Amino acid sequence: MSDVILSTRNLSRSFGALKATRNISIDLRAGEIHAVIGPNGAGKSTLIEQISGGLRSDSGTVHLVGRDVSALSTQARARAGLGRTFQISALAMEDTVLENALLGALGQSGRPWRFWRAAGEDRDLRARATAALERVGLAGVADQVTASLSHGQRRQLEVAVALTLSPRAFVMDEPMAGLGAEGSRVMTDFLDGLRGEAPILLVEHDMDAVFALADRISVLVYGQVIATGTVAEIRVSREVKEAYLGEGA
Amino acid sequence: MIGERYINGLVLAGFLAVPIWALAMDEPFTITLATRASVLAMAAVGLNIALGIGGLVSLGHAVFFGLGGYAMGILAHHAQTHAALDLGFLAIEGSRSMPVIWITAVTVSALAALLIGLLSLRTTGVYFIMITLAFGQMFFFFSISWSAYGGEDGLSIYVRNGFPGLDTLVPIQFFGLCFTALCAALLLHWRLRASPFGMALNAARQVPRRVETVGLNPMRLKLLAFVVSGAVTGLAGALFADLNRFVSPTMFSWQLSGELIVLIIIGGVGRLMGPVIGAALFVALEHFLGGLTDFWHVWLGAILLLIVLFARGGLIGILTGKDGPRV
Amino acid sequence: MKLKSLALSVTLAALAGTASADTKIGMITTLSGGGAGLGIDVRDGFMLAVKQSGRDDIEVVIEDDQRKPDIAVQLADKMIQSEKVDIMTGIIWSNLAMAVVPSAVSQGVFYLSPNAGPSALAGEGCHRNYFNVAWQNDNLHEAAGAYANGVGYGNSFILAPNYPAGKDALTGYKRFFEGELAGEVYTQLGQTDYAAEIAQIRASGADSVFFFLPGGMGISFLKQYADSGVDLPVVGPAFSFDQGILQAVGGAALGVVNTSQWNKDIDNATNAAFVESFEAEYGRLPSLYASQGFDTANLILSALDRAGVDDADAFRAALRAAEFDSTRGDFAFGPNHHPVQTIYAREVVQEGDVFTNRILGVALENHSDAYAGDCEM
Amino acid sequence: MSAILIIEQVLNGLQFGVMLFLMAAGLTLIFGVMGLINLAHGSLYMVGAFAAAAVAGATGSFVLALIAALAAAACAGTIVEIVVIRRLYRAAHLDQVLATFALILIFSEGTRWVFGSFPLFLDIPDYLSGPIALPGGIEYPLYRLALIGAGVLVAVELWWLTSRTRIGIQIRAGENDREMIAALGVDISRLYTLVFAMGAALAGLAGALVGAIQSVQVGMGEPVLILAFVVIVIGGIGSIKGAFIGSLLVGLTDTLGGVFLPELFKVFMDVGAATQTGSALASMAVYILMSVVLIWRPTGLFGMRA
Repeated sequence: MSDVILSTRNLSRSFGALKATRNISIDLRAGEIHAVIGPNGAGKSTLIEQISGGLRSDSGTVHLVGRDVSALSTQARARAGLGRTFQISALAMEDTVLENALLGALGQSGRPWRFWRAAGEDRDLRARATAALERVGLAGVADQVTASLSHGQRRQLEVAVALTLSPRAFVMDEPMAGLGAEGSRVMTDFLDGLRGEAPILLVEHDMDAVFALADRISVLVYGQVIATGTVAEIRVSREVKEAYLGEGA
Repeated sequence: MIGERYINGLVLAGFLAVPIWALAMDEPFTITLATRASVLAMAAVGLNIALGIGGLVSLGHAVFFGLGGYAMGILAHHAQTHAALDLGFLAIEGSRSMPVIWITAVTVSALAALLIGLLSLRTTGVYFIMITLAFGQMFFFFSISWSAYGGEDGLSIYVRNGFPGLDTLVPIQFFGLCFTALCAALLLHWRLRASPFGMALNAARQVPRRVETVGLNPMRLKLLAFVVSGAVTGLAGALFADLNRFVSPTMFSWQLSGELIVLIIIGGVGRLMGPVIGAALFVALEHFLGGLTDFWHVWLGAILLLIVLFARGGLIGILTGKDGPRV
Repeated sequence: MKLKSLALSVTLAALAGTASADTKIGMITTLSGGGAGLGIDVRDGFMLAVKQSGRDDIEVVIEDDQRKPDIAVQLADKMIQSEKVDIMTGIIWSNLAMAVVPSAVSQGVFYLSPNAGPSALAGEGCHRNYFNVAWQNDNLHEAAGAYANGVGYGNSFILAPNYPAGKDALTGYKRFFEGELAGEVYTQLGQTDYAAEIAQIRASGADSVFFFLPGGMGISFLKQYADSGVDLPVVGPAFSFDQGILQAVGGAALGVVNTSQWNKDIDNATNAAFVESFEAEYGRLPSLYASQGFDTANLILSALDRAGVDDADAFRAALRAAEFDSTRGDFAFGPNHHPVQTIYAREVVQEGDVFTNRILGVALENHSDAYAGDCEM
Repeated sequence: MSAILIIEQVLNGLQFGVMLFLMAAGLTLIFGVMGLINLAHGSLYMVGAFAAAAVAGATGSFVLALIAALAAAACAGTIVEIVVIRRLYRAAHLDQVLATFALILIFSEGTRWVFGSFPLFLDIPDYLSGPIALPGGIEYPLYRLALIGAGVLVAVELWWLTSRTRIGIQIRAGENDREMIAALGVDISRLYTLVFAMGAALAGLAGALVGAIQSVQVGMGEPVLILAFVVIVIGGIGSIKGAFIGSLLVGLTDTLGGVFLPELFKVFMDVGAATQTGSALASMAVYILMSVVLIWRPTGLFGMRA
C-alpha cells in the first residue's frame, strides 16, 4: 500500500446528538481521482474539514504520505502537502488575482516574515504564482481586482492558489459548483490532467463530472461510507441505488 | 478623481509647507499645532497597521500611547530628581536623551502589545474591540491611583528632552524631529504593506481560512502586526509627552483610543496617508470650531457622522473615488 | 492649520480696538464638557471685575481647555508663543495646573491661580512668578479638621477619591484633626454609587464623617447618605456645597458643615457689591469660584495700577503686596505666594427655595500652609 | 467585619448589578437583533435622567418623571434610529463605533446647550425615602430595595416578552435570519425601530431611577456605558440571560472588590498603603474579570460559538 498518499481511518465527528461522520476510512492513491459523493447532509463537508484540519475529529486518524497528521493544525497540514479548495471561493476579494496566487506561493515558501522587500518583486514567488495562473488560464487578468472576476474565473483561481502550493494531494470541495456546462467541461479537462501531478480527493455534486473523472468513488450516506469502488461498480451497486433513489423519490 | 499618489504627495508637501510658512510669518504656535498633528498622525499610522491592514479594531491603543508617554515621563522624572529607578534587582538611571527614551518606549510598548495581543487575539469582532478596551481601562485606572508618578496629576517635565545636535525647544526643530519620525512610520507602513508579511496579513483580514490553508498562521501574522503597531504608537506617545513636556493618565483613556480610530476613519482606513489627513483635519477643526463656540463638539460630531454615512473610505475615498479596505 | 488665532479668541479689547491694549492676559479654563460650570464661574467673576474697572488697556484672551491636560499645554504654548500674553490665569484643576504652570512661569510669564493649588507648587516647586489667589489644596481640609476638633468630634470616618488631590485632602484633614479615625477609604475617581462606603460608615462606630468628593461625586454621596438613615454629622470642604452644585443636591445637604475662605454673607463692602453686581450681571448667585475669579482680576488690576507688567520686578512686588479689596476681607500672601487667610465654617441653609450657605464661625484664623517652609525663591 | 455588613454589601452589589442590567439589556438586544454596536446608549440614559429631572422639577411627581424619562428616551431612540442608525446595520463594526461615538458628542454637548453646565436636581419621592429594617437587624434604604424590585421586574418582563409573545418570536427570528423574517411578512424596519426604541426606553428608565440618588449631569452616561459593555461581553453578546448574570457578576465584583480588597491587603500591609493598593486594584477588578472570562471563553459565558 505504499502508493497511498492520503488516508483516513475510522474518522468520526458528532455535533451534539447528530453523528455527522461515522468511522470513515478512505484511501487516496497516487495518480487517482477519488470522488466522494452523497446526498445533502451526508457529512461530506464535515469530512473535508476533518481531513484539512478545520474540525477536530472525535476519533480516528488522518495520514498524509505515511505521516500521522491527525493532531496537526490546518496550516501544518498544508505545509505537509495538503492542497485544498473551497466550495464557496475563499479569496482575498480586495486584492489582485496575482496577489492571491502570490499568497499561495508565499505559503509554499514558508517565509512570510520578511518586512521590507515587496512581495511582487520577489522573483521566485512571482514565477511560481504566474505559472499557476497561466495553467488555469488567468494570466491575462493577473492585475485585476479579484472582486471583478466572474464566478467561473474565481473557481479557477481557487484551483490556482492550491496549485502554487505544489501539494502532495488535493482535496477539492465542489470545484464545479455554480459553473455552467461549458465551465464544467473546461474544469473537468483541467482536473483530468492534474491527477498525474498529485491525486485528488474530489467532493462533487456534478455526477457527469464525477463519472467522467473518478477512478474510484466512495458513497457517503448519513455519515457512513456505504460503498467504495470503481465507477462501474458504483453504477451497479444496490445500496447506492437505494440511497439515491430514496433521496430522489 | 485624483490618483492616490498625487494626494499623498500633496499632503506631505502641505504638511511641510505650513510650518515653514509659519516660521517665515513668525507664528510659532502654528508650528506647535503642526507638530501636534504629526505626532497624532504617527500614533494613528501605528494603529492603522493593525486596523487597516490586519483588521484589528483595537479600542485600546491608548495603552501603547500612554506607555510611550510614561516611558518618557518616568525616565525624565528620574533624571530630573537625580534618583535612579530602583527595581530591587536592578537600578535604572533616568535619562534626558530622546534616543534612549525612544528605545525604551518602543521596547516597553512592543512587549505590552505582545502580551495584550496574545490574550486578546483569542477573541474576534466585538469581543476583540471590548477586550482591548478593557486592557485600556486597566492601565487608565492603575495610572490614576499610582501615586509614585503623580497619579491623576501626571508628571511634569520642565524642559523638553534633548536630541544630539538639535535644540528641541525651538519649535521648528522639534517639528522637524517629529515630522521625520512620522515619515519613518509612513515608510514602514508602506514597505510593510507591500512586503510578503503585509500581503499575508492583508489576506488574513479578509479570509483567515484561506491563509491557513496555504500553510500560514493568521494568528501569528496578526500578533506581529499588533506588536509593530503598538511599538509605533508607543513611540508617538513618547513624542507627544515631549511635545507637552507632560504625561498624565488621560493618555491611557478610552476616549483617546477612540480619537485615534476617528483620525483614521476621517482620512481613510488602511490608506497610507489616511491618518495624516485625519490628524491634520482634526487638529484644524479642534482649533477653528473651538474658537467659534463652546459647543464645538456638537459640530465635530455632526461632521464625523456625515463622514461615516456618506463618505465610506474617508476623505481619500472621496478624492480617489475608490473604497478602501473593509474592516 | 492656517487658521489665525484671530477667530479663536474671545477678546474684550477687540471691541475697543486692539491697539490700545497694553496688558494681555491669557485665561485657560474649562468651558466645555464635564466640570465646565467651575470654569464658567471663574471666567464670569474675572470678567466682571475687568468690566467694572473700566480699563480699556487690558485684553483678555479666553480659551477652553476641555479639562484635558494636553489641550491646556497646547493653549499655553499658543498664548505664550503667538498671543505673547504677559499674565496667565484660569486653570481649575490641579493636574492641568501641573502641566501648564511650571513651564509657563519659567518662560517669564506671570501665572495667577484662581482655583488649583497643588502642593508641588507651594513647596519646593514654588516660583517667583506664580501666585495662588485661591488656596493651597490642603487648606480647606485642614480647616475641616480644625473645625472637627472645635466641636469635639473624636472618631472620624474619612473618605476621598483615589487620586492625588484626594490623598492631599485626607492628609490635610489628618494634619489638624486630633481624634481617632474610625475608617479611611479611597473611592474610585468618578464613582457614582456610595452604598458600600455608607454601609462601612454605618458599621464603623464613627461619630463624624469627613469627605472630599468634588463635582458630581459629592452630589451622589450626599443624596445617598441622606437617604441611608445614617445621621452622623458630616463635614467637608466647600467644593461639594458650592452655589452651582447645591441646587442639585437639594435638601440632602441641609445642615451640613463645610469649610470655605469665602461666603456671600462675609460682611464687607467689596463682597456685598460683588454679590449684588454678579447677580445683576448674570442672573444667578455667585459661587466660590466666581469670587476667586473676581479676586484674581482685582489683584491684577491693583498691581497694574502700581507698576506696568513690563517691569517684571516692580509688578511682582505689586502683586505680592496684594493691596486690593478682596471679597474675603483680609488677604495677604505668604512667602510662597500662597494666601494667608481666614477660613470659615459654613452651614447649608435654605433661603426661600434656594439652597445656600451661612457662616457659622471661624475654622482657622490667618491660615497659611504646610509647604511654605520648603519654598526657596 | 460583621455578617450584617457583608449582607448589606451583597445587597448593594445586587442593586448595582440590577441597574446595570437595565442598560445592558437594551444594548445586548440591539446587538443581538440588529448586529449594531451602540456607543450612544449611555446618551439615552442621560436623556432619561434629564427628562425626569425636568419633569419632576416642573410637576413634583416622581411617577410622571419616570414616564417622561421612558417617553423621552424612546423618542430620542426612535429619531436616532430613523435618521442615523438605520443606515448602519449593514456597515462594518468600525463605522458603527465611529457614528455612535459622534452621537455621544452631539448628545452630550447638545444637552449642555439646553440645560446648562450645572447638574440638575432629582430626588427620591418621600414615600420611598429613608431606610427600613430588614430581618436580622439590617437597615437598608427602601429606595434601593425598590430599585432591585424594579430591575427584577423588568428582567422577568423581558424574558416573558422574548420567549412568550409574538413580537418576541419575531425578534428571535430576526436574530437568526433577516430574510426569513422578511419572508414571514414582518416589516423588518419597523421591528428594528421598535427594538431600538425599547432598548432606549430601558436606558432612559435606568437613568431616571439612578439619577434620583446620583448626580444628573452631562457625561453621566459614559461610565455606565462602559460597564454595560463589560456586562454584555461577559454574558455573551445578544443573550438576555447572559446580560442578567453578567450584570450581577459585575455589580458584585465592583462593590465587594471595593470593600474587601483593601481589607485583604491590610492583612500584610500597613493601613495607608493597603487602602490605596486595594482601591487601585478594585477599580481594575471588573476589567480583570472581563478579560479572564474572555480568555477562558472568547464569546462570553452565554455567547454563541463561532
